[in-house]
Amino acid sequence: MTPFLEVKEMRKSYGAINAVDGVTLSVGPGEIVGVIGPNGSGKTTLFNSILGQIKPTGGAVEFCGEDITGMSPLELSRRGVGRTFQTLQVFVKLSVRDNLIASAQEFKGTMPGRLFAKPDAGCGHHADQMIDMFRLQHVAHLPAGNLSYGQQKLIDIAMAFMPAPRLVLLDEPCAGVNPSLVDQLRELLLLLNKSQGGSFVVIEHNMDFIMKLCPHVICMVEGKVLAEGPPSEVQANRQVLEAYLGN
Amino acid sequence: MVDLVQLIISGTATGAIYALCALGFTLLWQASGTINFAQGEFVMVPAFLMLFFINTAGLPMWVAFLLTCLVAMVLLGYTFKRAMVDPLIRHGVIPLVIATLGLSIGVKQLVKAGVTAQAQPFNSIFPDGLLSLGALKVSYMDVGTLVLAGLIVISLQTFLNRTVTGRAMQAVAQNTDSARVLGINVARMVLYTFLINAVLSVVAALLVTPTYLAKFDMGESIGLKAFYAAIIGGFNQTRGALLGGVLVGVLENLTGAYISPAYKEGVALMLFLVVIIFKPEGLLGKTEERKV
Amino acid sequence: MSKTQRIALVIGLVLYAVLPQFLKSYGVYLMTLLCVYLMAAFGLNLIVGYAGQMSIGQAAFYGIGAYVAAILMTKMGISFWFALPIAAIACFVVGLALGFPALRVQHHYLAFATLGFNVLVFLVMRNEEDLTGGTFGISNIPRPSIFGYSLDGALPFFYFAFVSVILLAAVLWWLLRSPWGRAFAALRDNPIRAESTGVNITAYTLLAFAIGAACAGIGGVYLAALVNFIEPGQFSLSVSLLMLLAVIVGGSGRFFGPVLGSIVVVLLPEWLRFLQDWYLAIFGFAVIVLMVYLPGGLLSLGDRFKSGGGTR
Amino acid sequence: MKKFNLIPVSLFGLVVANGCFAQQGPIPIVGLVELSGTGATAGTNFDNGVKLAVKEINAAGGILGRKIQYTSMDTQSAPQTAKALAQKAVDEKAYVVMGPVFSGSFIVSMAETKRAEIPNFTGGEAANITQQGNPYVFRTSFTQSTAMPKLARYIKDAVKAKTVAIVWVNNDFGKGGRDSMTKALEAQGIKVAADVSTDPGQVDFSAAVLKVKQSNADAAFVYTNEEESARALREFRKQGYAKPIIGETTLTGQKVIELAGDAANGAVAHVGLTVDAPQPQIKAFDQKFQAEYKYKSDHNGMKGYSGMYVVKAITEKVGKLDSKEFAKALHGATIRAKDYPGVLLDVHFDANGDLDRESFLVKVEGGKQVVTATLPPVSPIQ
Repeated sequence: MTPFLEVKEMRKSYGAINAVDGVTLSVGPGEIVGVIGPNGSGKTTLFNSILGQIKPTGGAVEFCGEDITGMSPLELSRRGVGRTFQTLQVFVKLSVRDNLIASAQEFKGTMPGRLFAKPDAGCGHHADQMIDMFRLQHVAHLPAGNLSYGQQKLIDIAMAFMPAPRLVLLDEPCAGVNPSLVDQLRELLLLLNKSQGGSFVVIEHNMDFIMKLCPHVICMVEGKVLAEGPPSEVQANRQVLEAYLGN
Repeated sequence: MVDLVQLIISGTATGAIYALCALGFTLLWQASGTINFAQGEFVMVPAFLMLFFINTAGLPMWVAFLLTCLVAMVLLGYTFKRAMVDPLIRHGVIPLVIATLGLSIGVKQLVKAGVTAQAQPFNSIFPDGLLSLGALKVSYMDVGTLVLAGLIVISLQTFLNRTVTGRAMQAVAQNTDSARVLGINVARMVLYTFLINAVLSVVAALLVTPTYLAKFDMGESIGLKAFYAAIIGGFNQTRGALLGGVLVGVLENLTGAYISPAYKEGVALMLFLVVIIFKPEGLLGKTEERKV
Repeated sequence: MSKTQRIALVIGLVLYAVLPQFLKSYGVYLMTLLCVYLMAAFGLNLIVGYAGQMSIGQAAFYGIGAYVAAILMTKMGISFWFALPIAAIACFVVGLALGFPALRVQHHYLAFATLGFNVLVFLVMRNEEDLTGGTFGISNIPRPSIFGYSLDGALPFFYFAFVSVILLAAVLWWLLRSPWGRAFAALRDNPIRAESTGVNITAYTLLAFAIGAACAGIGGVYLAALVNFIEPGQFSLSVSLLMLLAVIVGGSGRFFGPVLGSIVVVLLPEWLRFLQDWYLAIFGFAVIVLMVYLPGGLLSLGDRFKSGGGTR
Repeated sequence: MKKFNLIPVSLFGLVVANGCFAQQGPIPIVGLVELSGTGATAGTNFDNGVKLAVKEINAAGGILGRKIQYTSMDTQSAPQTAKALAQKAVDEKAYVVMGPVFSGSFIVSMAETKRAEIPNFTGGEAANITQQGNPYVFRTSFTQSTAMPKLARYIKDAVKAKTVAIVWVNNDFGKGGRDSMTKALEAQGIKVAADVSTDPGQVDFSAAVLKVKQSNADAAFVYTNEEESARALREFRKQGYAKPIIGETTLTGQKVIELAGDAANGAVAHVGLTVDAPQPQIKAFDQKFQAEYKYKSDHNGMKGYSGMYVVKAITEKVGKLDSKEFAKALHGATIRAKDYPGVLLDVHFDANGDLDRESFLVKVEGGKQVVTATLPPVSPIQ
């Protein structure tokens, strides 16, 4: 199987500190890969480096055989790479429905064409489906900024899936989400994985969530990959346990 | 050749005053993320305060100056910080910028309506006359301005680099969070910055008002020049403000004399625009990476 | 828009249309000036309130529009109806040309660039005497006629400007309800998120900026025709600053924010003339208080009492 | 966009029409004056002069038995504001409009008073104001094309300068003066060695003065507004300029002397009106003005004051309040100070609205204006 996303020897240093220190990983089509590791182990920096939000110091990223190193988030989104954010990143003054439409409309038609398109840019129906799926019907018309942290988190995730991306990088999707919703969220992600066929890379601290969602898990410590493999294996790894306990 | 040197010297003297204002401007920006659009009015107010102390209270110049420094520190330093910057900065830069614009208009009109709309004379602390250095003739006022502004800048730099408090202030300017971790009293250091800005403004007023005359709108020009100077030199660099100020002053003089007095401001303005577009961190500034 | 709001809008418009019938020419002049000012202020609201960019140079475009039209009409004898689109397009293109390099580097630098640009435009207007008339300005700018009907009189020109500003507002309303409007709002609310969801933030920011500039240009053309005379002082940096304050005080990012703000800046000083210079002094300090307690502007006062209702 | 708030249209507190010009009650006269902006000094003086005259006239029973009701409006030194306020003055059915003082504002605003056929007095000196065939404009001071030749003759005969550097302010006033002066100097065979333009409201004159020094001219002619004149004089002093500094009217004004301090000493100017003139009626004005406002009037105060008395004199000559008749009667009229001391000097108006009268050469000595010579009118007043 040819890898879908391939990250080679990714490095990002701030002065003498190597936040990401030579990480190599690959993700296949439709695969869900989990990334775990203690706080400050460089997971989010790795994401930001892959996604063009910050400039990596070294290394390369390939997506579908194309070198995408250092591409801007805009260019990546055009190639079908989406992401969610660790901290809340919704359009606070737009309604939930507009948030979802805004995440998809730019992939419909041309820019001048969209000026004359219907106000919902033809994404309204899809947005309503997504709202149903994430059970946000009762707040669909409220400004996203007025909602609870957990709800905004769900919107954030729904937004990432609106344009049916081929690859999604999820940064701590469960953080701050009501525990009762975590199972539901996992089911949703599995469903989306099946229906849209995209690949996921998930950063998460919730072990239970990762174990049940990801067939393949990577553990990062101090900017390096410490262990890799099926969740049960990684979990049993002595070094991983030490890294977590020592933290 | 003598003309050129003379133009450069008097331009540097004017630029030194711009630099004082620009210095305060960058200090505020570094320490608290404040872009102060009322910086020019911060020069105008002390000018009127000094006039009040001299003419109405009948005090000698130096007493008036010291008293004005004190009042400015309370009014333009402490009160400005507590009443405007502290409650606004959490909303982000834009509301604060808008508020300082409001402050600029408010203070200007207050002086115009409540004090006087007309220009008032203001005596120089330096004598009239020229200092001859061979063919070169430099006015005492320019020499005095350069010496005084230079002293202020050098002592400020010494304070920032050589004293514990100064270094703490620099640490706050570079990274507020790490400074806090290091146990520095961030709030206090930021307050010091505001107080220093107030004093710098008073000195600038002392030097600039004899030529500008004390008038409610005298700050418009100097505020704008300080703004150019800060951007040209580098918004996040103290040395940048100095370079920017002197550059703006000298360029103005040279343009006025050799190109056209009508475009006196033009060359400095073009430099300002070029810097914004091609070197936004300023001539001496460091690039800041975008935060996610 | 709810039903009561629609009714309120219609009543407001009708009142505004009827009121000049009872006013003398100075009153009509002020009400026309408000319409003209609003054209530029609506444009600025698009830039500041909807696309989230700071522009401190709207008066430069106001001036470019006025000067382009005045030069075309007085020196080349071109009709108002051709001068209007030419001035608007000129402002659009200049807006793109200024915004493109400024946005390429760092986004908040657009504010600084517009500030410098305003001063530069002012210098050119004042010093390029052959073209702009220097400090003498350009006088005897004609008012247009429509279908052979002259708009020279104070009332006909008022109705012309009134209808024009409503048309302009309608176009902007439509623009903001299109997917473009949503993209503008997205890049205002969160440019980083917007970029990762495929919004070309550079292109949209530039467009918002250039469209806003074109609105100011249109306003400038009307201003030239209204006053019959233009000179650089009408387009100085302080005019830009006051217009920015007007938009923010009214409520930036709210469609009718500039209306309220422009009334505060254009009409109220006239009404409160007895306050003289104190008016602007109070206004300046009121802006500070407003920023502390009501950063969303006067129109956001309503939100204090009720929640909900998605705004864009 | 779900929100909409009602525009408070009903709040517009604009003046609503209130009938025709009354033939009873006070006479409305409107002053359009520069109370702020670059013209604040000139406008405030002019306004105070008018107010003083109005107060005196009303105390003495008014004009034709009716009191004057004077309202001043601030043009902010901006032409478009002046134009709008001129409309307002027309709306208020002013009998006469006084001002603006600034030529640039006046040229724009006079179209409104012309349309309404209301006589309009200006303090402006720009030559082109009276060259446009407007039958309703009248001056309260010399036009530049009268003043500059007088001064050029002085520069040739008394200063004996072969070359002159001109520093002028780039507005209608300064440009007009510079053009008239250049022409007048040429006529006297004097060369313009440097032509230095400065901005209205300019604060820094170091480059301008350096340029004058570089030119090595025998004298400097400075033609700027009050505050700028003071800043220029200070800069001349600062840079140790030792040659004669000559001006027209503004350069030696009271405000300039006050602002420039010692730096004003030695400056020479031709002035149309000065409170230091030896005439008793001017001395009397000086005292009354100082008693009223606690400062010394400059020429603009005298312009406003004498202009108001011209209104009184001509209205009494016409015998009724009729704006059109007033304008007709003033063209070609001569008013003598012995009949109306308030006009200060015998004055004659020509068919364009330009005036002619005696003028003075003054020098600043020890912080005071000193009259060194009285120049006769261009053509003797009959």
